[in-house]
Amino acid sequence: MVNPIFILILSLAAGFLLSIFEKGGRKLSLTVFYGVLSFNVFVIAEWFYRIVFLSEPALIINTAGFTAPLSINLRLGLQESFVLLFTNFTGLMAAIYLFRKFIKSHISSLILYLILIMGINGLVMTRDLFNMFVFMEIVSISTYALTILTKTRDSLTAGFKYMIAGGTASIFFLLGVVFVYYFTGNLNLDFITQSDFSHFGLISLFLLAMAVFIELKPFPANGWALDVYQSVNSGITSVIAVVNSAGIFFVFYKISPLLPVHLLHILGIAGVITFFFSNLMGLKQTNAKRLLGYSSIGQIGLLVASLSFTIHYQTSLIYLIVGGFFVNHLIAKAGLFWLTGIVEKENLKDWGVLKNNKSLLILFGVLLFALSGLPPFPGFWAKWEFIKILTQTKMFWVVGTILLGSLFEIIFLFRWFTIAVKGDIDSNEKEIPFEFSKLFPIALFSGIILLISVAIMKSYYDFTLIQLLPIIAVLGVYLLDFIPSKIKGFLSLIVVGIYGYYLYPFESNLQLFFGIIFIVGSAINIIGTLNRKNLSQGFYGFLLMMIFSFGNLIIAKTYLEFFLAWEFMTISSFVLILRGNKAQMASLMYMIFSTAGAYLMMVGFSYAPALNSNSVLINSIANVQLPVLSIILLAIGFMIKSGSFGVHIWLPEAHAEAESDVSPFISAILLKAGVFGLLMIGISYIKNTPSFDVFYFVGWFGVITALVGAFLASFQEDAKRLLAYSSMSQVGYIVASIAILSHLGWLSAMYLSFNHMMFKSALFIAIAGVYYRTHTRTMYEMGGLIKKMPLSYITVLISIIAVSGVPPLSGFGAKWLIYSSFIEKGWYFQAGVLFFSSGVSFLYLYRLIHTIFLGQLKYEHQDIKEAPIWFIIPQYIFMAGIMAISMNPNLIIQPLNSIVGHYFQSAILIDGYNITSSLGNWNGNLVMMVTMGVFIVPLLFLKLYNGKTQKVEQFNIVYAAERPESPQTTHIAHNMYAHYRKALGGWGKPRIWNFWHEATEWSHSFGDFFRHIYTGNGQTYILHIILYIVVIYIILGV
Amino acid sequence: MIKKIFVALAIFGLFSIFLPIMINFDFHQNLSELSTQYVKGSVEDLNSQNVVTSVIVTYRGLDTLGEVTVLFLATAGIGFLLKKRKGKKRVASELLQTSSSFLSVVIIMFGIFIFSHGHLTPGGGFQGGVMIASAFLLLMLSDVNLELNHTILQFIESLSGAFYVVVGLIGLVLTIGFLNSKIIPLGEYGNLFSAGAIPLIYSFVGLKVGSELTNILDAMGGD
Amino acid sequence: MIFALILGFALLLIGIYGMLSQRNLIKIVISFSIADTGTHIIIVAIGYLRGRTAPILDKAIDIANATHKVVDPIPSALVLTAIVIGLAVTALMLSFIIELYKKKKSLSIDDYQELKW
Amino acid sequence: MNIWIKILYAIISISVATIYGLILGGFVRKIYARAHGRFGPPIWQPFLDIIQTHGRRVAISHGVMYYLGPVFRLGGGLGTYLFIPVIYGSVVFANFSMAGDLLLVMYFIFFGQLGMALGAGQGGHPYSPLGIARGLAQMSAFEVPFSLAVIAVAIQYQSLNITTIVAAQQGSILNWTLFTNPFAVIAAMISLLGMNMHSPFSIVLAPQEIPIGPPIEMNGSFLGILQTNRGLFAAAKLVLFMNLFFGGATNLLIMVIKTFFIYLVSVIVGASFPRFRPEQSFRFFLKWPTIIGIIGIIFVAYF
Repeated sequence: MVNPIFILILSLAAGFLLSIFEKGGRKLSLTVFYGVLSFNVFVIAEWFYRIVFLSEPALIINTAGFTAPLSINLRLGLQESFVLLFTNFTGLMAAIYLFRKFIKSHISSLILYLILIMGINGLVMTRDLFNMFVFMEIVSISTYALTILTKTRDSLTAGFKYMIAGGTASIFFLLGVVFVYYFTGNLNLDFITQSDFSHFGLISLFLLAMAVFIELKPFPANGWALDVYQSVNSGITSVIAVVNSAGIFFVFYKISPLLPVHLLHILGIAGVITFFFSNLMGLKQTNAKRLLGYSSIGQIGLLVASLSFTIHYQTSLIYLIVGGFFVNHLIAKAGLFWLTGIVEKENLKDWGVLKNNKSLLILFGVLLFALSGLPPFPGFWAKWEFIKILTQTKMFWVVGTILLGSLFEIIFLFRWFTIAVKGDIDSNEKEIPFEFSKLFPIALFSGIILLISVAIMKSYYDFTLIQLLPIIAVLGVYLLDFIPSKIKGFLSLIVVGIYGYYLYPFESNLQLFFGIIFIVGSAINIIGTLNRKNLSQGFYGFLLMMIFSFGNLIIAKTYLEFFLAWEFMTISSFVLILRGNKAQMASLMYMIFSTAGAYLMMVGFSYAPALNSNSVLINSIANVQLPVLSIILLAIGFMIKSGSFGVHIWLPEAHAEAESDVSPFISAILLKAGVFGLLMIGISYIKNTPSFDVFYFVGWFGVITALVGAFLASFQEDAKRLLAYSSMSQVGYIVASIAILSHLGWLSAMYLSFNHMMFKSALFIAIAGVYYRTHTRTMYEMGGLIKKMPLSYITVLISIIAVSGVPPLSGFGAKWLIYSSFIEKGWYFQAGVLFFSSGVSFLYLYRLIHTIFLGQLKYEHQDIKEAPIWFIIPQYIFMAGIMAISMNPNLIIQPLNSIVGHYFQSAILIDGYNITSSLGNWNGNLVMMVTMGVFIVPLLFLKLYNGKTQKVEQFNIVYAAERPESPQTTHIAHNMYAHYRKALGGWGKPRIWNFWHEATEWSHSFGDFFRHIYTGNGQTYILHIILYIVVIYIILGV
Repeated sequence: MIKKIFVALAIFGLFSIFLPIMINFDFHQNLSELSTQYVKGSVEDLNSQNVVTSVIVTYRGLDTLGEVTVLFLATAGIGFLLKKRKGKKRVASELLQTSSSFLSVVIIMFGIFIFSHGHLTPGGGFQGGVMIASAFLLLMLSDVNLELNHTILQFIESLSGAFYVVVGLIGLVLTIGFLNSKIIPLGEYGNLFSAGAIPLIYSFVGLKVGSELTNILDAMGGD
Repeated sequence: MIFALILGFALLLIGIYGMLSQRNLIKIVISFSIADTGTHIIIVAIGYLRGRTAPILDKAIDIANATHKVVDPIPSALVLTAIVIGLAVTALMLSFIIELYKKKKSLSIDDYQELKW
Repeated sequence: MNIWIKILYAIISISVATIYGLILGGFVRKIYARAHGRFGPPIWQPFLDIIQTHGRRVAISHGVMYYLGPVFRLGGGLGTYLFIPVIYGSVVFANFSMAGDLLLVMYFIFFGQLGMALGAGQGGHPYSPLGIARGLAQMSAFEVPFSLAVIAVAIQYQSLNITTIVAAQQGSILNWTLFTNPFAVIAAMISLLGMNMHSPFSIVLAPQEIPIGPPIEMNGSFLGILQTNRGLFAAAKLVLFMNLFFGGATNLLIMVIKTFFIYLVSVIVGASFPRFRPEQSFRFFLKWPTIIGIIGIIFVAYF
């Protein structure tokens, strides 16, 4: 064990002597330099180990042979050692990152850097206020000097602005310190308590706090920081943004016990405001490093807020929240700043270069996901707990601001990410040079943050392996990525099988039903992906992640587990969608809407009362009375996921632009997650009804969604968009019938969910096959394919009959149940709307099958073959399913009847094949028989009587007394329902789309407006600082 | 115009923050018990006449070390920033040249006296250092293309700093605390060789400050 | 001695006013050091006790009840450090200005706002 | 009861309905002719047509779906008819109504239309999809008032079972839905105009625009089947309306009379109005009849 004061001593000595070592060559000085830095890390690491694992007491170091307060003393407790370990390590990494720079640059840069790190150590350890000032100045001055490590005019300007701003702040700090001495007669934090201050003495604390706070870059007094982040060498920027911020933040942490609560709260709110505005302004930013700067400032604001709002809670929670934000932000930010240094692209638009560099792209992804506070990264847990505290203390404004801010952050971060993955690059773009010294730190940090995440999950929440499974899936498959994708496909099929088998015992009733939809449905759909030729790297990892999170959704025991699975589901599906060729915009929209929904759910869950049993959520939630607010928020969250009207605009994009063998997962299965969620609320709803009937409105939204979806589908030219809108419409039915909250209603909801899973998967896979052969999704470019791909045609035929609800196929069961339930419930007009939409659904269904398979065959499709076998197999598995439940509806009605029976007493009577409701009856089997009969009779007649039929081609027709000139002109397909659109008139306009578009525009222009306060003039920045202090003082006064 | 108004507001705001302090301010009647201990301790423990010095060099030695470091950083930074370039300059007057040449020697002597007697008289390392630097400034002004020997300056600077740390270290090795000035016998009260390591430390500080400031002036004088 | 305090605050305000209103970089730095000096004067003023002498215990004062004779040594100690630090910062600022001037041949702060928004 | 007897009864009632439907069709053509001041074809003309079409030596087929189209169509007609109890209390004419309720019938109507649309689609003639597009669109429009009316009936009789509905209307003429809930009936009758596709709603088969639209490519016995179905299907729809709104029928005679007058309504309208443009027709159905239908629901549900 080495006395940590040696960190100061050695660094200083080395610093003083480096210029002499330099005489012995740069090698020597570099050795000393890195030696000392690593020595620091080593010393602190040991102490951290001792304190955490051997639980040794905090170490107090007195100087000058006197005890405090006579002399200055240093403290190395848990917090100090943690922060120092982090800062020293980051410092070392940044130094390694800067290795090539340090080889060439002036020796002074080494000295400055060394002493900068030394200063941070002192700053964190010292307990003496004035000594703190000295160390702060050491840090500042060395930073000022280092800003020009790469000397450009910009960095000089930024450095100067930084200096005058910092100087101003330090004046106030000095004033604060001496007045603290004046009022308390002491300078040592251990000997000063809040009670020592007269009311009038608080002014000293105010000055002190403000000086530190200004160093933490609050909005709007932070222009200087942005310029520094933008212009300074990335290595140094990372040090400023991470190491310095950490140090200063710790100073704030040290003095925070002295600060009166109301001041602390005001600073907390200021932090929240900073978070919000910096993210808002980030929206408009195009310069990568400046963008990171905005985000950095915002995150620090959030950090301050989290500290000042949670300071009175138990320490473990504070460690999780504040520590979580701290680690998450700083690690991610350091890594990203380093990346900007490697990529060397100022403008975000040029970041497409990352496409060619998988490893960098992956690192970028990890850090970016971490930064945006998604699970499993520490920021997620911190945010979850923090929001929980804020919600339970009813600070809804703060919650709203924070979440809106993080939504903005998500927007610009993921816009950036999608550019990096999908953005276009000019061909003569040169490869990014590989520099180990630069790549190593980033890789290490990405690894570390993953480790920390897992550590939190294991130790704080003691999650089992099953919750970790999604992450393991991604990492595991990433290691196996060299295997050809077919094998990977088979393997994942097996894995899913095992997983399903493992899950089975945990499931009962409702869970089991959704287990079948999620797991079995996915398994069958995986067969469709076996058609992939290339390696398709990363695909199966995220596919498995998604499937596992479906499963975890079902068996979740707590709100958190549910939400975690939900977020994993979002992430994985986002990545899967992003894999599509033109999916940049689509996936971004998907991410934004999903995140918004997720945040609403987060608040909803945190506001919900605690569960008092440890059975699965879907059972235990029945015993809690959800407050109306959380019901509303949760409902909206789930409806966003299920593409409800008003928030549906992401749905067609995402479902259509995803790779054609991914769409079935997204559209046929993923949507059911929202359904599951709504059912979950419903279960609590029926047991203890809230004061305000939320589900009545949910019901209306459902039916309107059904209608709008059907209409939109009818007006599409793109087959997959058509199917996507059809899904929207179908899920609208489901949502509406859940909202009925009756036995029949839920029966129909589940029946339809199951059906929809089957026919929509089949349809999407069939279209995938067609697309695979014709390379187009635009329907009017096809036609007459029935003879080329008969099997796909049959699938589509059966499926659309099932969708439309025409007897005898299973679809009619759904219709029958739905209408019966609506009329029984007394929702007559809703039922009317549903009749309308089911009428409209014929339009798009006919359009789908006719324009692709019937009508005229195009020349270019003269010689295409049937879809590949891997597409055919799953289709026919689903067909078999549909036929089975059409023949014998009891196969599904009976089990569903008993499942729903747990929540309502049964409203139907089943005897034999006959199902009787309070209104009417339906005998699926008899219907099937009769239909067979009435179909076969004319057929036989035709066969027998009309033997001499003469086969002719499609083209053999007479058209306006002429032969038509070409298939293109003879195939009536394009804009098929123009007259209907005309009839709808004003109702046909894309109002919702325009609304969201306007919203985007507005938020961007707001951001643009606010960021104009950063005039770039250093003087104005000082003015901001002064005014800021004044304003806070005034707020404090009143 | 808008800006002027805001500036006025800012200043007025600050004024209104400071006003209550100025109004309600009253001087303490007697020393805070901390400084009382210092005054006592300076005599009893450290045997140094100048309480301020003992506070600076011993009790709050860490500050002083930091302070030296700050100055050192400034030098490093400026050296990092400004590469010395020789330019054509005006020639100093005859009077200045002759006078400075012997004046500077006297000044340097005085500077040395100042920092070596920091524990007895007002003044100390910094003051002394500054004086030495001023002497060199005089030389530079008088003889424009004066070439200071940077190697020597650097050695003085680095070594004096290093020795300062070492002196502090001895205390640590003797396990009586870092920067403890009792590593040397305290000597007889009021003598030059009293107050333990204080004069020693102050001499290092003086040398360091002197050389650093000289460096800074030299670098800035470059053009 | 209250005047010292007032003077200190006055200098501080003047300095800050200068930093906010002067266009010339060098003048801004000068204003900064004025403000700094103001702070130092305030510190010294705080340490002052009525009718007492500097805390140098030579023959002039008897060691016995020195504590009733001398002013507070701590602020004096602090101010010394503060002064040096201020000096260092000012020096660095000036050298930045020199470099800026080399790059753009201008001393007006308005000419250095390429970085914005 | 023995399934064979059931089938026997079914055959009987189907043939009755078909014959009646065809005669009705011939009669209507007569009326039209007279309205236009022509002499017009004989009443039994439809039978002649069917015989003639079946008599054709060659029948051209464009492919499997084309071949199945008419089969679907007739199947749809048969099924729709078979799921309706034609005559209240009669065993012979009870058909297979026990298989399901009103909803089943409503949705089975689509069976034939969808199949026909597909068949016509494979015909490859541009007029077919044009006609079908119009047909589907119009169908989706007139389904709205009709379904509203049906909902009103369901509310009124608390049942979707046709037999129950008819039973509820027995006794006095005033028990008919026509008098107990006129709004619903009006709405339904207007949508019947759409279903029967007489002008002003004859946009699907509009001879001058898209010569008879969907079945344009149909020939020979395919056409024959379609014509047969036209008779049967018309009868089925009329019987359904009679059951829902006009108190059903206790014997064949009443059935004939009632359905005849129901049909007469659309014939008269058809003879006296010019044809709508498609979008006019859709808009019409989504406007007035719908409003009336809503009133009908409010009328029964909340008064």
